[in-house]
Amino acid sequence: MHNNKYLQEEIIRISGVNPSKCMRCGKCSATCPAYDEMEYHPHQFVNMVECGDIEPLLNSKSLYKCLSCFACIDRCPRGVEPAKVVEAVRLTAIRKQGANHMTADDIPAIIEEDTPQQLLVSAFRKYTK
Amino acid sequence: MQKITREQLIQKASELLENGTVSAVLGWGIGEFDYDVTPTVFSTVEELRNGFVFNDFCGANFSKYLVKKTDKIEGKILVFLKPCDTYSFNQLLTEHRFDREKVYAVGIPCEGMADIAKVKAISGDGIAAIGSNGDKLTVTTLYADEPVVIAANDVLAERCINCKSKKHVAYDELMGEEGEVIESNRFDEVARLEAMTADERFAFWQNELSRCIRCNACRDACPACTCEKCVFDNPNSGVENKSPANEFEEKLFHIIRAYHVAGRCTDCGECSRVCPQNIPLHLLNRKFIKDMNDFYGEYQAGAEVGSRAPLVDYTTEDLEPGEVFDRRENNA
Amino acid sequence: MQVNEYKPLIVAFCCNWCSYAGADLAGNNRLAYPADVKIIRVPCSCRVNPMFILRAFQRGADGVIICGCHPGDCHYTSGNYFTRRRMAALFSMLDFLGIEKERTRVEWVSAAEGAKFAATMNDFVATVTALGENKRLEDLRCKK
Amino acid sequence: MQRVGVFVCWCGSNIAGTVDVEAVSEALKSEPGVVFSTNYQYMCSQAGQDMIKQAVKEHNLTGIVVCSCSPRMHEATFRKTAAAAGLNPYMVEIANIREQCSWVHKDMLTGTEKAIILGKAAIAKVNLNAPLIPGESPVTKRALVIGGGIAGIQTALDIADAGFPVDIVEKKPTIGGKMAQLDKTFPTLDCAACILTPKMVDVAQNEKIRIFSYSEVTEVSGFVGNFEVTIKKNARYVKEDICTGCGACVEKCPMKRIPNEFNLGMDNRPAIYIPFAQAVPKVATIDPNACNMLKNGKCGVCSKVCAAGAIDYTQKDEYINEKYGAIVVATGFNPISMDKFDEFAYNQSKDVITSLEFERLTNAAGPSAGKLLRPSDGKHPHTIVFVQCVGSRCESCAEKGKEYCSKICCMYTAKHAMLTRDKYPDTEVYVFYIDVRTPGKNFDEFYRRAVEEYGVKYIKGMVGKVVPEGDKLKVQASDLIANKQLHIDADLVVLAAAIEPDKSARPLATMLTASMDTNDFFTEAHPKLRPVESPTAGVFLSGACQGPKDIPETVSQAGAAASKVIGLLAKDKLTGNPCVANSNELMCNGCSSCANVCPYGAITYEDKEFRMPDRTTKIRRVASVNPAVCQGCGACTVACPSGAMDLKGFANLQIMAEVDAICK
Amino acid sequence: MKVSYFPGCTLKNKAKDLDMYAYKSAEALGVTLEEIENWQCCGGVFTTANDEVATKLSSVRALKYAGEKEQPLVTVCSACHNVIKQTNYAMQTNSQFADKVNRYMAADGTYNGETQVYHYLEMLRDLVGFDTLKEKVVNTLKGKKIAAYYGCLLLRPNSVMRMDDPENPTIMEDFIRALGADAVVYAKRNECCGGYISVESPESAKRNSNAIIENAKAAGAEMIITACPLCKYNLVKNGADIPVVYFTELLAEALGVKEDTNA
Repeated sequence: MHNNKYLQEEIIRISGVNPSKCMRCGKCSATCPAYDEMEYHPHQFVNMVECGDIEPLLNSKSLYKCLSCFACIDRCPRGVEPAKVVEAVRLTAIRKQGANHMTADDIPAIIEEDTPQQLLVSAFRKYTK
Repeated sequence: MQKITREQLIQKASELLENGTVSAVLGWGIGEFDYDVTPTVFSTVEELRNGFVFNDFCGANFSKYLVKKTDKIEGKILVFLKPCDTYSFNQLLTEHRFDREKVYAVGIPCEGMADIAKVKAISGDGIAAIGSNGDKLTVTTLYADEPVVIAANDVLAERCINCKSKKHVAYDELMGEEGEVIESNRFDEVARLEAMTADERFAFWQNELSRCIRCNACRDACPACTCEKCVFDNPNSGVENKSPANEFEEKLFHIIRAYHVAGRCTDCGECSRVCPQNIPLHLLNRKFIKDMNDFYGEYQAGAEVGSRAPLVDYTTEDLEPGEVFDRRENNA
Repeated sequence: MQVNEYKPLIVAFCCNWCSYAGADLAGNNRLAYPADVKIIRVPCSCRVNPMFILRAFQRGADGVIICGCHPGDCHYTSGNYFTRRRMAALFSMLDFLGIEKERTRVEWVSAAEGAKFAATMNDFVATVTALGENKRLEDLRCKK
Repeated sequence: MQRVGVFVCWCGSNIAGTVDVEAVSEALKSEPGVVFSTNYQYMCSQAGQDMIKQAVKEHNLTGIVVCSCSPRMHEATFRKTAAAAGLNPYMVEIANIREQCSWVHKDMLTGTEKAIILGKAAIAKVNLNAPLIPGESPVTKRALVIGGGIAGIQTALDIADAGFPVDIVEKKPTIGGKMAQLDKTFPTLDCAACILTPKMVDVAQNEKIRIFSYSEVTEVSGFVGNFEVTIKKNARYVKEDICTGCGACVEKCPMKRIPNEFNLGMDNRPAIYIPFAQAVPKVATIDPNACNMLKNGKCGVCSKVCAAGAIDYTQKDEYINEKYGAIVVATGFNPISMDKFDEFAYNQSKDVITSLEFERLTNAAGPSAGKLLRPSDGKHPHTIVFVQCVGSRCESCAEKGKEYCSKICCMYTAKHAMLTRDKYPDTEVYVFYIDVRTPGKNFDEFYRRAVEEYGVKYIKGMVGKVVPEGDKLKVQASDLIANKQLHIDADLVVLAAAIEPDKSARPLATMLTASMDTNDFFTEAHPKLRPVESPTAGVFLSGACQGPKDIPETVSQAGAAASKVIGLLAKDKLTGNPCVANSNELMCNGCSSCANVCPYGAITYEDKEFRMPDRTTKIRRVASVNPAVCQGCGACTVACPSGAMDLKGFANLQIMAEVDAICK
Repeated sequence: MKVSYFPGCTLKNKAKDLDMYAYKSAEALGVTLEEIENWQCCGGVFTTANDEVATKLSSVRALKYAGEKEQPLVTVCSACHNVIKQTNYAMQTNSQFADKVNRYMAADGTYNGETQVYHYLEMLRDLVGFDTLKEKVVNTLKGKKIAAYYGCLLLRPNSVMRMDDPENPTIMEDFIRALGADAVVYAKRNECCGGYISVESPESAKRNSNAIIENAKAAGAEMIITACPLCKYNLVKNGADIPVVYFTELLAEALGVKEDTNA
């Protein structure tokens, strides 16, 4: 397992999360509505950041599956806030040049008559830098 | 100008001496100068006639003298109490400092006393005589041809300008009319200092306290300072120092003195009256009074016998020491 | 960090029943705080005479902290309530004289709060260090 | 000035690791009064103590300073050493250079510097020490036990067994506590009632024990050996001495739909009730909030049917004052409220229950007569999910839950799971756990049996959400080992709720001036060496009021507390604390400031005659302190403006000398 | 009573109903919604990253604008409310963040989180009062079985949002009851509908939305109300077979101002 200390510190800084508070109860993953979409689950995000094992996360589609519904944040007994870790890793990934997960070109395929602006705005905020 | 005259007081005292109600009179005695009035014990009518004075300089608060004098005299002692003096009188009773049975207290009205420093500031030094006439003082000096006439109100002592009460809270007999507790502005100066920055306050007090010569007059005149032995005179207290040994000492002395009388000080103002350096020592006491009023509710020491001072009392909901400052900042 | 690092002198009066034990607990758990803090054990925070505090400042202390039991938890029922009033009045007076209010503090630390004890001391030392040497209490008399 | 000996302890490497002990003993040699200074590996050892005794003789020491661990640890040890060497034990001062120096500072230089300063302060103080002789006070030979659960019962029985009278105060109508509500007990699966009720009967029949049930302590004053306690006996509107417990009133009471607290509200009881069949005392109690007669004067059925004439609607709360030599706190625990954990749908479905409710559901005397039936529809549940650590092991600053491990849940959940599988083998049982914690005799074996013999499915992971839908509870959980999210349709969900101290503990602690931790558990005098004593002399701790405990632990702690109480009550006199206030009459003004702040009323005034310098005499009012009543807090010393009041052992001059030494 | 009002992008387009009914109902309740001048999009999602500043400035401007008028800031859209409330909280508690923001805002003066942020529902509960609301109901909805759908944005993170108990909220149920209808309580009312994931994996949003509808229906719901355009979109698009309406529409109906709006 590769320990990327720089990325690890960067993610801890951006998220403000202390992953060593995690006691491995798995409640975040138990409560996650996007669990089945994810290759790495919320508890794994926390655990892998704690170990410095960041690269697999950066390249994982799981980054774009988190709904930011904050259920894991509110239900974590230790106040670890896994969603903030996911967010920090996601930002680390898309802040690289050309790494936007979604572009304006994708929109026509998505948009329908009743698509609310909110959907596009939110998706852009999440998937682009 | 006082509404009550020397003659009336002498007559009252003589009466009480002669009918045996009292065996001595604690009153103001003639001093070297007209403004230099000394607390004196008179035992006969003749002594009264020769030595008793009552003028605009009779500020001395006699309450404290009762602690020592009541022991020395057989029978009762007559004491004249201005309204402010009666608070000290009660406070000392609260602290069991003299036997109430040995005192015959006569309340007298007071229109405010003059501050000799203020008089001198107008008349100049070398005062030979001061006469009183209506609301005017006539000051004869050695160096001026004509006597200087001064309005009594212009030379009123600070504590009288900010008089808190014309009401007597204790007496056996009252001369003249009873007054009322007054809504005074006595905390304004404290508030003004509070509104300053810490640096400004520090500069203010540095200027004031640096003049202290540790004459102990404030302590000796203070009706709350009646300790059998003052900690500053007691070699076993660990803080004995009869004169300041270093720069810190006055401050220690004045803070500790103010702290020791906190909750017991009636704000009679004797400390500042007797200070030869004109240090506004009463502001320290008033600060404590103001704070305790703010923090724990209004309390006037001596207003009633047996009341419990804020510092020997508590509630479970008192504010925290750290909150004192938040509170002030919020109020500001 | 400066070469000539300023080290404040802090006197901590600790109640035997709570904060002194809290300090012991901090020790047991190896929770570090600066050595500038020197503890004096008193039976109750209400034993602390304002004179002791002024004395400490007079002799060169830069900060004085009094630690007692949480209100309601005094071993002697009411001692800390008196402390609370006394120190509120005293600190307000020191502030009135223009002396930095940050140099004095009262904290309630129980015997179980080792971590709070260490955190309190770290914070207090940092505050006093930022203020620098205590001059005002010594210098009030001397006009500069 | 004393002749002071300084003894610096290495405490192995505990002190010597961060403090140069040699340098400390050397530096302290030149302090005023010091005639001897040395250091040694373990001062508290026999050899160390002998070294001190030897030095006292050789150097004619009059004062001793030990630089070592906290005085809370070994002050008593070194005082005994001093006494053995012929010194007054109060001529010893400890400089705490371990807990408050070597253990909190990392750098040798600063550690050594600070240790020297602390040593100097102790020397400055001991130079002003004076021999002190403690006073004596009598011991009231009666103990009070607050709380009538298994902890209180065991403590009371053990104390009574030694021949001392004991009173139990229990706020509920019966003793028995939580254990009376349990079905079976781990790890042996005895029936709780079978082992508890004989003890309850023993209590009832023991001549030395009085039970104040339906009562609470409202006021405590005094001190070790001499507590004065006010007990409020709540009106139960039934004459306890006349009621035979026949139950006729209970049967006839028309107000039948009051939630039954003994069954945790899962069934109802009448307004007049006896909590359970084996209640002690077995007398009825009228619930004043439910009784029509008490509320609006209409009814009176119970009074009519009571053959003994025990009903008394006019009964009033009664206050009893009693003296005790020792007090044992046994206030126990409760499961925390599940209100804030509604991701588990406790408030949304009757079929989500706590483990204690599960106990009642499986108890033969419970609401379903021991049959495991769903509270919602009375059907047999086929899939049961147990969730561990609900509210335990949460972050300290969390808004819900407790920071600590509740300790008993792993074992009772294993018990529940096992018993369910044993009685109803067709039931699927899942246990979601974070860790299984089973340290205890035969505990882990018990848990393994649940898995291996009974086929309970233990899954490492947590439940995230319970969704009641139709007659199912949809449980969404994680399986961390399989790295899967599980969806289980359950019939019953059982939450292992964290336990917390009873709410009555906090006000009681205030009354007793006994300290508590941040979770409201009582603090013990020493976590290892004095686990059943509170730091307040004469107050002892029994059971879960001190921390989560199972029954075996509770019973052993109850016995330990009893033995401490017996040790105390066996004494005729107690030596007091000699560090008490005393007033210097010559300086006292008699102003009453000191008496105003004294919490014990230890200060009185008398008029005394004094000879004055001028040969006259003067009568003055002066304070005097009753040393037997004074506890030595020192509040009076600061209230006194003249400095007449001082505290022995912590005198003004001593503390100022410490201040000076530190600030030098 | 006058309050500042932040409508948000969707309320001026696809969710015009939500906006219009909010205006009409407020008027009927004696509350004037004063729309923030030149408001800009809130961003739709609050980025929890400590180092994101620029994306939060529009929220700060709205907050500051309300603050200067000494009015509480009211939002209707759950997303706007979440973003603005979280931004305000960050301004109050994260001094480093506030400092950075204030440097950007230098020209407009500083802001430190003084404004109070209310969701429209909170406004009804805390400023108007459900009892007052009850009195103003003209068309009682008696007998209707209505389920409230909170979604995630109104309640979480609870340490910031502080609207209600995040696991067992009652504010919308109390609202429904105030209008005279029966509130249907179901466990999935605070579970996420899928949000913007419908861009990325529509099946996921469908699964989540369906589970919510099923749960509500199983509990007896005949109608679902929501405060969020995206929630409504997901629930409807994924085949809700009971009506999903904005809570303001229901409110307008009960207050008898719905027809007005359509006219």
